[in-house]
Amino acid sequence: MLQALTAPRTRKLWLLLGYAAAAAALFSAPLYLSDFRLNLLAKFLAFAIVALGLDLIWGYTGILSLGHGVFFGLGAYAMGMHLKLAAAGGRLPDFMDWSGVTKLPWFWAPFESFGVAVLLGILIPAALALFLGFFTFRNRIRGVYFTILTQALVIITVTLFIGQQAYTGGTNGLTGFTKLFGQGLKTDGMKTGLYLATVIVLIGAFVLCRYLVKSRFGKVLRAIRDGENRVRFLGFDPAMYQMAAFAISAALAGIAGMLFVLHVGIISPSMMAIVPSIEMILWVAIGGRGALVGAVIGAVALNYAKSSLSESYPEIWTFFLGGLFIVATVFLPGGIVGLAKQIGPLFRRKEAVHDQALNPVLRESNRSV
Amino acid sequence: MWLTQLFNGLSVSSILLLIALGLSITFGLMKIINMAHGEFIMIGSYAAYVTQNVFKSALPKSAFDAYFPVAIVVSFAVAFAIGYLLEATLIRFLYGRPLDSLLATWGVGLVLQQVARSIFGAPNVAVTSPSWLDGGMRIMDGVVFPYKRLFIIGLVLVCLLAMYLYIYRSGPGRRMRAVMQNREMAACLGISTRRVDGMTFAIGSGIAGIAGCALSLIGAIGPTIGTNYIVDAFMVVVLGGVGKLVGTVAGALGIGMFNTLFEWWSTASLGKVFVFVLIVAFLQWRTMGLFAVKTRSLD
Amino acid sequence: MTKPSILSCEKVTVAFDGFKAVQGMDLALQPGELRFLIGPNGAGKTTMLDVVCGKVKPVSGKVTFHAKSGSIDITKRKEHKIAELGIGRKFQTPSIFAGLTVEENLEIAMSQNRGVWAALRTTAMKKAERERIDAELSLIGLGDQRALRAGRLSHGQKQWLEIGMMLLQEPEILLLDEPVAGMTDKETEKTGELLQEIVRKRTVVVVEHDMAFVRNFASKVTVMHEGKLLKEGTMDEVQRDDRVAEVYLGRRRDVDAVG
Amino acid sequence: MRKVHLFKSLGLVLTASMALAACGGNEKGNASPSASASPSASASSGASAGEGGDTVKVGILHSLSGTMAISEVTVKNSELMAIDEINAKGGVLGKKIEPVIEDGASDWPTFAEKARKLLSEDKVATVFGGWTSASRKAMLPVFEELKGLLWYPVQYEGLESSPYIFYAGATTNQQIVPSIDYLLEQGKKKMFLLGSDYVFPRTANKIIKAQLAAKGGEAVAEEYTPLGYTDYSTIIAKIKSAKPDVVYNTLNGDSNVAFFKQLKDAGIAAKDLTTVSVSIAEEEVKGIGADILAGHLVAWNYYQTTDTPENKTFVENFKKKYGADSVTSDPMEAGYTAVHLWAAAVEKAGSFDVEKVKEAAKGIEWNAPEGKVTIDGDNQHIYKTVRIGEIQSDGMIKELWNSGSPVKPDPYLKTYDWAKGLSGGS
Repeated sequence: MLQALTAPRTRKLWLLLGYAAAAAALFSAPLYLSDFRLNLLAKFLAFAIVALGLDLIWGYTGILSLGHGVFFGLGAYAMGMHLKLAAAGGRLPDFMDWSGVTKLPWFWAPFESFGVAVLLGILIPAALALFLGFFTFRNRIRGVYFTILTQALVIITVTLFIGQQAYTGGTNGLTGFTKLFGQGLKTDGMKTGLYLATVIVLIGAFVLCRYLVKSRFGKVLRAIRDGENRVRFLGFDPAMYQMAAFAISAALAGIAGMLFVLHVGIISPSMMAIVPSIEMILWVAIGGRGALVGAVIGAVALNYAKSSLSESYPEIWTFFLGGLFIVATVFLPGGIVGLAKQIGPLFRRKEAVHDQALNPVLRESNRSV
Repeated sequence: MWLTQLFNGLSVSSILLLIALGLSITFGLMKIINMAHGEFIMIGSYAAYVTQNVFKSALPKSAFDAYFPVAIVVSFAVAFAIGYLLEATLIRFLYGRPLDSLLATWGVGLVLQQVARSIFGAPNVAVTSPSWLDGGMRIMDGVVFPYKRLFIIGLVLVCLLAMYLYIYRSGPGRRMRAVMQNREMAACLGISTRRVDGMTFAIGSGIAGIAGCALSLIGAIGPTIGTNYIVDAFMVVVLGGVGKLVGTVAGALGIGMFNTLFEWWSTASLGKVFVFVLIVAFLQWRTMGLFAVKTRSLD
Repeated sequence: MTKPSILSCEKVTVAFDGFKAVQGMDLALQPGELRFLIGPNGAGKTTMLDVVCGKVKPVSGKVTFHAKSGSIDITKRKEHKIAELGIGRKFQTPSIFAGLTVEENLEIAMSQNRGVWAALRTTAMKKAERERIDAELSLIGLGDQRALRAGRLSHGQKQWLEIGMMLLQEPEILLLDEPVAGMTDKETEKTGELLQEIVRKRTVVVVEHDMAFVRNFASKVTVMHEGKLLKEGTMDEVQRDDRVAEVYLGRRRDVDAVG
Repeated sequence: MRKVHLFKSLGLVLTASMALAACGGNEKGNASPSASASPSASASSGASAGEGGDTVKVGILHSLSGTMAISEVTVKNSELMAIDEINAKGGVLGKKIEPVIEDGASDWPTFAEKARKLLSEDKVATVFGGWTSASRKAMLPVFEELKGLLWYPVQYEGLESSPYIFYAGATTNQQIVPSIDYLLEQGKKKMFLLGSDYVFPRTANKIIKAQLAAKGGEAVAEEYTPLGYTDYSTIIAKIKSAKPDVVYNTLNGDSNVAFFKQLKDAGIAAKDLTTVSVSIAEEEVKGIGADILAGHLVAWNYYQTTDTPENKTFVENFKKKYGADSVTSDPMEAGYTAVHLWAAAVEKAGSFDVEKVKEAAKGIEWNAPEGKVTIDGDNQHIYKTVRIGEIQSDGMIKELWNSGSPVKPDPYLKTYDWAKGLSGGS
């Protein structure tokens, strides 16, 4: 019977059914979750969007970025600036007032418009990724060197954002938002609306990434992961592909950042720092790199674990979280999806899926030094 | 003034080198992206703290000043032991998976922080420095070279020399290099790679412990101090070129000197930004660090 | 022998950290020629291929590719540009894309618009492309393995897959580095057949150690030694040469990293 | 690759439904997961919700992990002690207080998340928590939205007066402004302003500069170092060349340890150069070493040595509960006082209702360890006595000067002429 279930045609049906069920569960969440839990879930789903982008660049292209916090933060700041201006209602944002700024800085002005803010929230991270990628990928900086370089990017950005307190709000960041589209940000309708918008954006991002991965572009990305130089000798310029993937990934992080601000109501430089950037990687690693579903599952599951562990064991929860990272990366190298793939054959009674099915992904996403 | 700044630059470099030396082994040679390196520094600091307390409570006051040399040994031993244990239980599953090692050791770091918090409490603790390290050498009016700084510079040189002798001039060191360069071949030649791996990681951790002990003289001792050092340590190793001791030295000197210089000219925050921008720019030029190991393999 | 050459290397010198791997090497290829490059370890054969495909930049010398569109100085181009121009390279170790299926490997290798935009817009293969790949699959005998991840192929199959990829790439000049190394006799035989097939349409340079294999082809042989040209001629001429014999049979040198 | 899709999709549904179910499950009774928690956390697991039954829940929200844990854990301890004291006397309005402890994890969005959880899931009557300005700013919108009450126990940079926050620590005119006046009176006019790069030092220094300009002092330099900065050799060189009378220090956390250790090594003792710190209390002295800090000045509203009968009991009880070598400090005292003030306000209001408690809190007086404190009904800050102290070699702080009577809080410095224009239009 199981064999019938796994026949090629029914396979597709099951897949569709699975996605449909997941989407239905997400769309109906406002009906059965409390405000607080819905807000949490919305935040996790925003994180899932970053995870998708990270999977694209790490899982599929083999480039580990520990700087996605920056892209996430830039998107979040774009939205934060818009909300701050909306809350100030034509006056100067409060923190500028205290810092002795008398006129709205020129680079704040465009964020008055929601559309422009959203556009910039996508374009600025993408542009920064292109800029960084233009140099680093063309100079063939890769592996751990690239990873460390992205950490330097984090330090630079965070230090600048903190230092320019008069223009960025410093360590406090931007908070105290009240309105969006002239509506109260805290009304029930707005919250549900923002949640549903996040679900839709997540599905959109998922579909986009799936398209990218299935296209020839995605195949070239995976080829780059397996052997960057080999791709070069086939006549492709890997730098261009890496830049494109990095920029798309950064743009997704920016979008996630914008949604995050809408749900959480604060963005500060600490959200761009090293720790959140590494956590983002862990979402993908634990979910299963090189599998888009894995990224989404990882982001939601890990953040859920973090939230509930810290609620239940506020004083020692980092023990469990740290332990989870260790166990997951050492003993579950394929993440949750990898586990499913390993368990899968047991049910199928067919030839066991050999490690190798997964190995290239792991080996190459590990290739660095 | 320039003399003071030159000395400060040297001093900052020596501290950077001290925190990076251990990492240049665990990361540089073993390719383990050891995010728990900062926590080994923390372990060293706490070991110094415990040693001090033992001296305070168990020994006569006159013997107190002798605690510090003992603390250095204890710090090394404790960090070495924990490093050995960690290698045996966890790191050995991670060879050839550098990026997985990053994630797993990150988890180790979290756990170690929490362990420290559970044992010693969340607030910082204080270490009284031995009186023979108080004060400084007066070079001329207004220019004082603190003894602690001089001591750290000396300590780094000793560690460096010891490491050099061990890695390049001793039997175990040769075996270590053999294993790190070609694991299979070394195993064929009858080298116990398991033991070499364990020793190597433990030595790297032990040196981090010494760094922690020395840093207790000039910095804070608390559960999260490791986070203050970890990024700098990686920058030093990468800038110098992974796997090269001389590169690590050069990386530390470069970052330390430039940092002091920029900080003097501008502010601490901007100085930090400048240094990191410089690192990014420099890596564009020398993509594998200052002292790159050239290979001819395709990838 | 007066046909215009398709590729000419003049006085090429390559240095690694002061060590000269290739010194003043000359090499000229006629269109459609099959040329074997032989010599002891460390002679600089692979380095020569590296220079032609752009992986290594020479410190001095000129490499000119006389393409249909005109003469181009190779040393000033990036690798992917050189590949685009029509110089293909197969490396010593099979370097297929382990995470991609056999079919996907071929799809990527196929001559096509290799820009990002084109790749982004392509989701399915066109009919003509599919036919080319099908033909190739049957040529290299991997039709049954088309949906298999390339990482799971045997060593020989990987080599064939790579040759298949090279063919789909449709280069004018093909550089092969030890295509039969590590193969069983049977595999070697099949590779020989493939090679005959390949040679028919294009210029090929093969670096090879297996003399028996080289002897199967009646073609010109270039012998390199210590980075220099030692002898050029037919296999018979080369075998009769005293210096060549000395290099191969005389004092064995230590092999350094440049092999 | 082939049949993996089925399992992918199954996994997808499974995880999604698992997460959702777990979320939903947790929502009904928060009691279940914490039942097996550590002793202090298990206090939060009661069968009752909010103020049902004979207990009332309050939130305790500090960083118990991450970089801020070094400061915040002890405040949590003193707040728990206050709760125990009140419970021992029968609780408030006859109900025992049940603390729900959450970890802000030194991460500002987490503070916002946990605040929301405490208010909307646990339905706590009030929350005591926060340390950094950033954490308070992150929580503020949540408290205003859900109309919950927050008691914030730390001195801060002022310029804020949320109707849902009670500020139990000093604002600028209860710590920084009088300490500058004190220094100027001592004839120390040239000041070197050193701080960590974040909001409190920058705002404080802006106020100080305006004050100095108006009163004949001079800020010779203003330096900020990134949070967590550990090498102060260059800064010390800058101090040496600027030759100030005073270093006014607003560094935070680990940086203080590094700065003072290295200052001493550079041959600069307290007798050579006066420093005034506003973020170093007894707890920090313990972590830096009293031998290093002896002779340096600090400005606070409370010291462990403050001579009131209430403080004697407070210190005694604290040592009894947390060990003989534990110390008490200003933020700990403020957290402790905040709990008692809230309890007093609840008793006066006869209700746990936030609006009623707020109304009742106006003008409430209480004899705190620091002396008499009064809640200012206008801005929900607290009248506090200002104290300048000198660190002693035993780690205690000796009071050199005090303001005589509690100072009225003025977060926007509206009553100071020289401060006009500082707080802008708002």
